[in-house]
Amino acid sequence: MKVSILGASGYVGGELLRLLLDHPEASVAQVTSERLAGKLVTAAHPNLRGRTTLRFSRLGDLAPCDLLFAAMPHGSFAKTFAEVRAIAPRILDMSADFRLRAPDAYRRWYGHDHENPAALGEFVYGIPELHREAIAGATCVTGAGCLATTAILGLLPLFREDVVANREVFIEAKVGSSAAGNKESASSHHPERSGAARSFQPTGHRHTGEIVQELAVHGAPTVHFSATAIELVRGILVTAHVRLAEDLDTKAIWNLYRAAYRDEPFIRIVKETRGVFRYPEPKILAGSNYCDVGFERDPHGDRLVVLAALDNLMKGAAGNGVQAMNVMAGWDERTGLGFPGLHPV
Amino acid sequence: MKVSILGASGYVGGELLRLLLDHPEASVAQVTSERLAGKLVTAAHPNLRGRTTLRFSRLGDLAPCDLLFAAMPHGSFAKTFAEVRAIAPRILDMSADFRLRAPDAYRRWYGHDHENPAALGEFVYGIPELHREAIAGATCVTGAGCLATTAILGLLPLFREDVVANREVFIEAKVGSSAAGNKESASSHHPERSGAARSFQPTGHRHTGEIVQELAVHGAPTVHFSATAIELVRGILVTAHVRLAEDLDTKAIWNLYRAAYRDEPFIRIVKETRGVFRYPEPKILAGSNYCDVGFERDPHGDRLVVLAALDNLMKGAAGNGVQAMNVMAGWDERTGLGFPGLHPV
Amino acid sequence: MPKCLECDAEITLKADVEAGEIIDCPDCGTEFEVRSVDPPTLDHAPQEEEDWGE
Repeated sequence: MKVSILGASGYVGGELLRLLLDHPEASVAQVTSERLAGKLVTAAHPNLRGRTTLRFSRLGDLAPCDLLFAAMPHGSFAKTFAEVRAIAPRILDMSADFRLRAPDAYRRWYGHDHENPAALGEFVYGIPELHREAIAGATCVTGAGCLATTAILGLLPLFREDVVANREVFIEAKVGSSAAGNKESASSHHPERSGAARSFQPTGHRHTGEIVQELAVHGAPTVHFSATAIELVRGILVTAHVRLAEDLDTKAIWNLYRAAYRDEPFIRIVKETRGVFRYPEPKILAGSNYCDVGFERDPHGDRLVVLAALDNLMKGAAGNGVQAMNVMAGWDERTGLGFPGLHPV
Repeated sequence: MKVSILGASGYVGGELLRLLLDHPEASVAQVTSERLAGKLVTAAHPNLRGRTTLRFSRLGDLAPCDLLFAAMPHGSFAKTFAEVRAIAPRILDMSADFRLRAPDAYRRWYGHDHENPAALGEFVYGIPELHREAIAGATCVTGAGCLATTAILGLLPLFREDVVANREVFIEAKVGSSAAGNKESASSHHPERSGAARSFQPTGHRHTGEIVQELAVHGAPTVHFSATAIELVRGILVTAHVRLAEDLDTKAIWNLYRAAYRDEPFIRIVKETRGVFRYPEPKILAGSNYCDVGFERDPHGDRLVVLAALDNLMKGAAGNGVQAMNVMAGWDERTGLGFPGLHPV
Repeated sequence: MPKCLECDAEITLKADVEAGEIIDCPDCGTEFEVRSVDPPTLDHAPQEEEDWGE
């Protein structure tokens, strides 16, 4: 299957390229970057040295292919969607442009009207653990926000069983620097960013809209979200608090999560009573497509703390994109996504 | 091919297990740990959760297999070698016990006589870039020290061409914390180790013996070695200074390194004029089997600075071990060693 | 098949398991002592408190 990447000089584009170069079924046709057109891709992705002699093309040079990934800056793909639509029968957009189905939700969380509201309904929200069947038949799929993906996968079983009091959840997400992309800024300058524990968005984080949309299984949830930058390049850890609507003990919650995730190749339930890594932790997931989910029941009341971790560039972006591609093409979902992560790392 | 690991609870044993579990030709028979016997291997190697239900065996339970890796603490394998010798026709020792061929060199660098000097000659020094043919026919192969490997691979072309004045080199190695193994100590306690730039061995580092042994292509070299612990878990960067015996300019040195390493699958010459990662750097090599080599010619004199980087647990240990196994078994050397490393990371 | 006392996972006992043996749960790693083999019953194994907190 011939695959091209529109906007491949960024971190997500580079991670897609790394995965596709070693994917047994896919062959990389073109990868575009207006800024780096003509340059070797290794200029932006040094880890791929010796693996490819591919050079960046321009958007205008894109030839038809079987599947087109779009990893453009937020806001750009919506403008170019109509233009590139004909290039490939299947499109997988990694940007935030088509994640929210409702135009008014988009206005609320992105502060302006959507460029192309008509096309909003064309895209399937591309997390296979949520919408596997719809993705299989879709021609347009959108990736999800990395923080949203982590929170959603951690909380989904509880909202599916409707056991959350008032459908209300308080979520605190810790995230690494690569989630902000490869454009440097004053706050990403090493002496300022190193060792950070920085509350960059205590309220109003855009990914909240996706969490509300995807957890509305039995009715709209109330989602309180905050995000903190921590000393990591890759990785997200979500710590979510809910109050249980029913008196479920630890065993009942284990069985609820087992029932939901037993057959999922990329979700592991991690809650152990010994060892250093007892709960989900992003450090050992770097480069893998896993989302580890865990929890702890507060014995003094009805509170359940849900924990979830992933690599924001993998299950939070490119890895999930390749997983969705595998679903769309009918291949084993694990194809090309076998790297288990490193320890120690 | 049935492969077992003797001493698999450590970082090198865990990395071997990770590679072997996904190796298309090898199947893992038993992995031993006296301390964790009976426990799931994921208790020591959490990154392998969901990938294996293997449990640690005891040394005494080791059944015959085709190839036995030994990843025991330094000093232990020499004692058990005779006992395990019959278990497998091929043995690959990752410890330091059989790296130095000369008993007196061992005494000099390890401060005591070797346990089993007679067996010293049986082991081939297992870096394929140095001794590919000998490894192919060997039954006993020893891995190399991670710092030694980095320095040797960086400097080898110069010593093969005998262009180093007085065969003298000054080497400064920066290394991550995982090279000291998984046993905690006062100096590995996070508040003490984090952010370190710690001269832990300005002189007398044991790996010097191996560097002297392997660079003695045209006569014994004079090796001045120092090691500094830096803020990394995985990774080594060697910075070596030599004075050139001949007036070689940058192009001549490029061609000298190309001639030496053009066909090597795991060595990349990295010396670029643009981009963030212009010289070899360990960060983007974590998990990969690459050793990146570079240099810079001092325009004001006859000094050449040689740079080399690798992942101490991969090309510096387990990855090199699997590469040597591939050579011994006659498989493509890259088998099971395809991970390119991550960026950003 | 006995169930883990912590997480309710099914614990498969080896055919030659004996009373007094220490086994661990594959899902949550908790250690148990086999109190009896037939019927198979488990007790929490004595656990030295690991120093793990921050």
